[in-house]
Amino acid sequence: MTTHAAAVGRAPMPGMEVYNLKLGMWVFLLSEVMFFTGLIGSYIILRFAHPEHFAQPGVVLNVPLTAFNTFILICSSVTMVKAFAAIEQGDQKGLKRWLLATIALGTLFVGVQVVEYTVLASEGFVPMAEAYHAIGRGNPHDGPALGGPLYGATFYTMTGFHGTHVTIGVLCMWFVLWRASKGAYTAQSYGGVEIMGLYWHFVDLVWIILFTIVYLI
Amino acid sequence: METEARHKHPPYMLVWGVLFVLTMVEVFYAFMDIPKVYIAVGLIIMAVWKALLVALYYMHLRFEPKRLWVLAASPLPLVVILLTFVLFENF
Amino acid sequence: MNWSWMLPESFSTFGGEVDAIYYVILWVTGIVFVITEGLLVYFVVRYRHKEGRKATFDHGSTRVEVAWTLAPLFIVIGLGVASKGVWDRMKRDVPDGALEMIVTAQQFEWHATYAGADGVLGTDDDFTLVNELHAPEDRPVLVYLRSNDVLHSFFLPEMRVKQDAVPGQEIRAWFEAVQPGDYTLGCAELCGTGHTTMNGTLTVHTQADYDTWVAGQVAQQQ
Amino acid sequence: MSTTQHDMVNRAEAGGHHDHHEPPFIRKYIFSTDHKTIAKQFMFVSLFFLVVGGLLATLMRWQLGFPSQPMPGGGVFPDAMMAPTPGGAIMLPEFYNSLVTMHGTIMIFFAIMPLLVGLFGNLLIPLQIGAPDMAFPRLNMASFWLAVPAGILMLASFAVEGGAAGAGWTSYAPLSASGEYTGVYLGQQLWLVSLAVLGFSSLAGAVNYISTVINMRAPGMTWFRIPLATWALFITAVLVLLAMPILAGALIMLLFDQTIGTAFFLPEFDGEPLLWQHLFWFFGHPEVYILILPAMGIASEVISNRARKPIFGYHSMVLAIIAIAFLGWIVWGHHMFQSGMNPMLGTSFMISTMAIAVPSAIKTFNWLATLWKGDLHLDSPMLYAIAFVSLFIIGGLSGVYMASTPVDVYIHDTYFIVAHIHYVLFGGSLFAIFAGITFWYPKMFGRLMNERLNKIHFLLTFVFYNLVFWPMHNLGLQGMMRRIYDFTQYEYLQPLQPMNRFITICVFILVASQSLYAISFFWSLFKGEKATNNPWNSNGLEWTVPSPPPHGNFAEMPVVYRGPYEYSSPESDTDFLPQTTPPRDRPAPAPVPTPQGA
Repeated sequence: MTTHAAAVGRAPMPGMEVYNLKLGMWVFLLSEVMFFTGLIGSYIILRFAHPEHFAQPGVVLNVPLTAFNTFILICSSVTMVKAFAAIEQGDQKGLKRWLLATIALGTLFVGVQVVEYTVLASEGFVPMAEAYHAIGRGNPHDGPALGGPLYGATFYTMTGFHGTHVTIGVLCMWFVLWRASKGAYTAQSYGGVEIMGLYWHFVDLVWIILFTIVYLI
Repeated sequence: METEARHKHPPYMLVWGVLFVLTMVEVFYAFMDIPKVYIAVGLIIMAVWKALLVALYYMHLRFEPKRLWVLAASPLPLVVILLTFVLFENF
Repeated sequence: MNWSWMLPESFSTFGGEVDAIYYVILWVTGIVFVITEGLLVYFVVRYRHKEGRKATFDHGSTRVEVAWTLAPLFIVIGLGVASKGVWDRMKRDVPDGALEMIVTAQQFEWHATYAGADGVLGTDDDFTLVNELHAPEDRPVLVYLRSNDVLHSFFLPEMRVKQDAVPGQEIRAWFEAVQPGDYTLGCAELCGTGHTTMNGTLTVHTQADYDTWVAGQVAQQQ
Repeated sequence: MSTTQHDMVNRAEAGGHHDHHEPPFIRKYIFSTDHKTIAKQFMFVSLFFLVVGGLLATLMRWQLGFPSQPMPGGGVFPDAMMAPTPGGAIMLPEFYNSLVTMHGTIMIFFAIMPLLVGLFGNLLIPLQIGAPDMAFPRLNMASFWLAVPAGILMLASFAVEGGAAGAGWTSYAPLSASGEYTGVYLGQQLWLVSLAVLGFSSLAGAVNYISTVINMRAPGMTWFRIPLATWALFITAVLVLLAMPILAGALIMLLFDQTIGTAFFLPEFDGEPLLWQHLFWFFGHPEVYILILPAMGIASEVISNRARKPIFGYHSMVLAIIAIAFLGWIVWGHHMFQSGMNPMLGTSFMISTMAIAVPSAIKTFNWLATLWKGDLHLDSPMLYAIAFVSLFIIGGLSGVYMASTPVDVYIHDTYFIVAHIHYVLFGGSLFAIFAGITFWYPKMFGRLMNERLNKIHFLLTFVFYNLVFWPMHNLGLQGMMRRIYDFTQYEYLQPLQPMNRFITICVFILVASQSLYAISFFWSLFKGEKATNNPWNSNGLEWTVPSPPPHGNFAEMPVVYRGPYEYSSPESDTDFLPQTTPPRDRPAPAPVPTPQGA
């Protein structure tokens, strides 16, 4: 085949040295970048136009809890690369173990987020403009409202879409685990694990940005 | 499919450590008593740094062919364009 | 039927400049239009298939490409520079000493609030009219444009003024009429079911007439 | 693993699911993963929507030509659309606004875009680059089957209480953000959901096209040997990929405003109406190029072939496509000159907008130069393609007026804009679509279209098209606003009545004459002249395979030796030189079977 390509008188292959699945996942992730750019851009417009709608960091939102959650997601990225490294060596057991760990951490992340949402909602921090009355963390319920409805709307939209991505990731990970349990991946063929990893790390990457913008600034 | 570098095992745990430390630094830095601008700029630099670490090591971008770099970087100018124009709107 | 490519007459100070740019563009695009479409028709007739005709084997020429990249580039740069000055005059540099009024748009009416006899907005002698805009001649009029519900667009065709009214914002628009008379006020942005009925008149008075009119309105209000 | 083996693996993955025995009917025609079948599915569905959109336009034109007069046959519409009066049914303004909105939405998202991207993207990309199928055939199928429910939702919105969305195809907030302002609640929400679903469909398509072009090219098919149609479709896919998510985000935020009560765009709670416009046009301007770039590619293909002459300046054509695509991202503000946006931004957007005239001019001059000293075969695809060029010139030139900010103050939101967009989208894109369908019809169905019917259709369409849209420039210059239910409400617009009536009558003829193309299309399916593999003596890879091509396309992996437009080359005895012809001094290597054929 190489001789054949040489006969054409040009470099051997026009394509990238990347297999289809991986290329497709990267291309898809580019569109995800734009999706979150749209959300972050909206946040910036709204925040600069109405700074009074946004409370100081840590007043309404629970930063320590979310920092802990960020830590969980970073750990889940490590377990994911461990799963990938395992199958690269043909280690089936390691693959399944690390995948399961990633699923557990991902689920924990979503669980913490649900708890966070519930507490915030009980403190009057909701996306609905008319019902918005955030009193801040641990303040008495008759306190003055902190920030404004744009805060609630942007917060829930941005973190909510990220949470949805994590949830979808966990579901896909169950599928990968099921395939792994049937021995679908080998040291030579592990495309499914690799693109799962790409998606998962991307979701982690988005969280790193969102955590900074939404919670800390 | 493989390049030599990846077989040498990328420093996964080291990256994890850096990410962890940076997150801690971010959280403390955010509550320091300095002008908001410094906080924002510092935090964004750290966030981008962390994001780059994830992309380069966990997503293996460091070990991929150059063309994939180009592909992966292609939306970034658009991100910059949208955000700059959007910022302009407010000044 | 009016097939004219002329703009209707304009009656504001910057109207003439806008029209001038329009006519420059009309000439430039007109010439390009005639040349390109003419060539197209000529080629189609001249080189249509006949027995024995063989096309020239020609991949193009860099020199020609560069030429017809640069030519339009210079033209559009010229148009851009010409447009920028007028644009800044229309939208950015509001002249001093303008007569101020507030125009509030809502479905499907224009509410114009005038300063009254003291010439200051926000005082007791302010008065508001619906779908009636009055302005003196030869004096800049600065409109603070507001909206109570959705987007509307404040359109004075004869003054070459168009500015969207955005709820939650106050946008400044200005013009200076050069001739007394009745002109059209319309809404150019789809604003709902009654969009089409959202029109009124702009009456331009001489300064003396305007003062009399304001005095009459103030008297009527009290 | 060597890179060449890699390519074989990629091709095997794409073609691997193909089996040798005949698939059952439902797999072959309904849930097919074959890119050619999906292309045809997209074609039939979007031609249906093209008809729907055209009929909506006819209704709209009735109201404009004969304002508030009873419409013949209007009685069949429900009372919520047409008010019954003793003299007959008269159109209501609510319904008129829905027509404006739905005509725009359906034409842009459900007719032109799927025709260009869904039909030609699917049909041409694998065939022109020498691939057995798309990189992800099942994702491709999903792309089509997401578009169908999106279309059904969009049509269903006519039937719900309150009628279909009535805030224009741009759905400017806050008019679109709360039903209080329009009386349209569910209709607007369906509009949002439908477009969001369609966005996923387009995204799936875009991922596929990009991966396919990058990874699945035949040996020898270098970037600068790719036919311009595929180049344009590739760049278009990049635009879809990066623009659609922005729209999706905006749609979802608007949907939240409508349903759960957030206030992103509602000023009563300090939301920002201009935010919607920024997001919409950051998507919307690339979208405009999504609608024209493939048309340019198709026109280049047809013109070069029918002129029997290499396309003039192939490289600059490719670079112009890329330049237009990039500039498309930094000009969105020119839709917002009068929106209350910072006037400083207005100036910078004006400059970037003017800059787009340059690559567009390059393309036009190159098409003209391709015709120069050619051997023009003026059959119907060529006529459509030439019409494309001539009308695109008009649409491009009228764009210069809007780019100039001071002039735009006057013509913004008038019929001048309506004329401009139709010169680009109807005169431009749709004529190119006619050219493309006619040109590749033999490849799709194995028969040629009826030449005589097509020529009559071309003539009628070209004449009445211009009679409809040319005078709209003049209407706009007289100050007639767009999206206006009854312009006679304005005294100064009343003299425009005769011209509006003239336009309306021409629209009726224009719409009616489209039936000729439909007749030609369906007649030729059964009675058309049988086509050979290469009825147009074309150079592209798609013409080396049978018409229609079999499952898997290429029995042997094609090898490419030259660019796609070597017409009338002295190297050849005939006036064409297929891309697969090896250079004279080098014999062809032994054929390599494709993996799935092995």
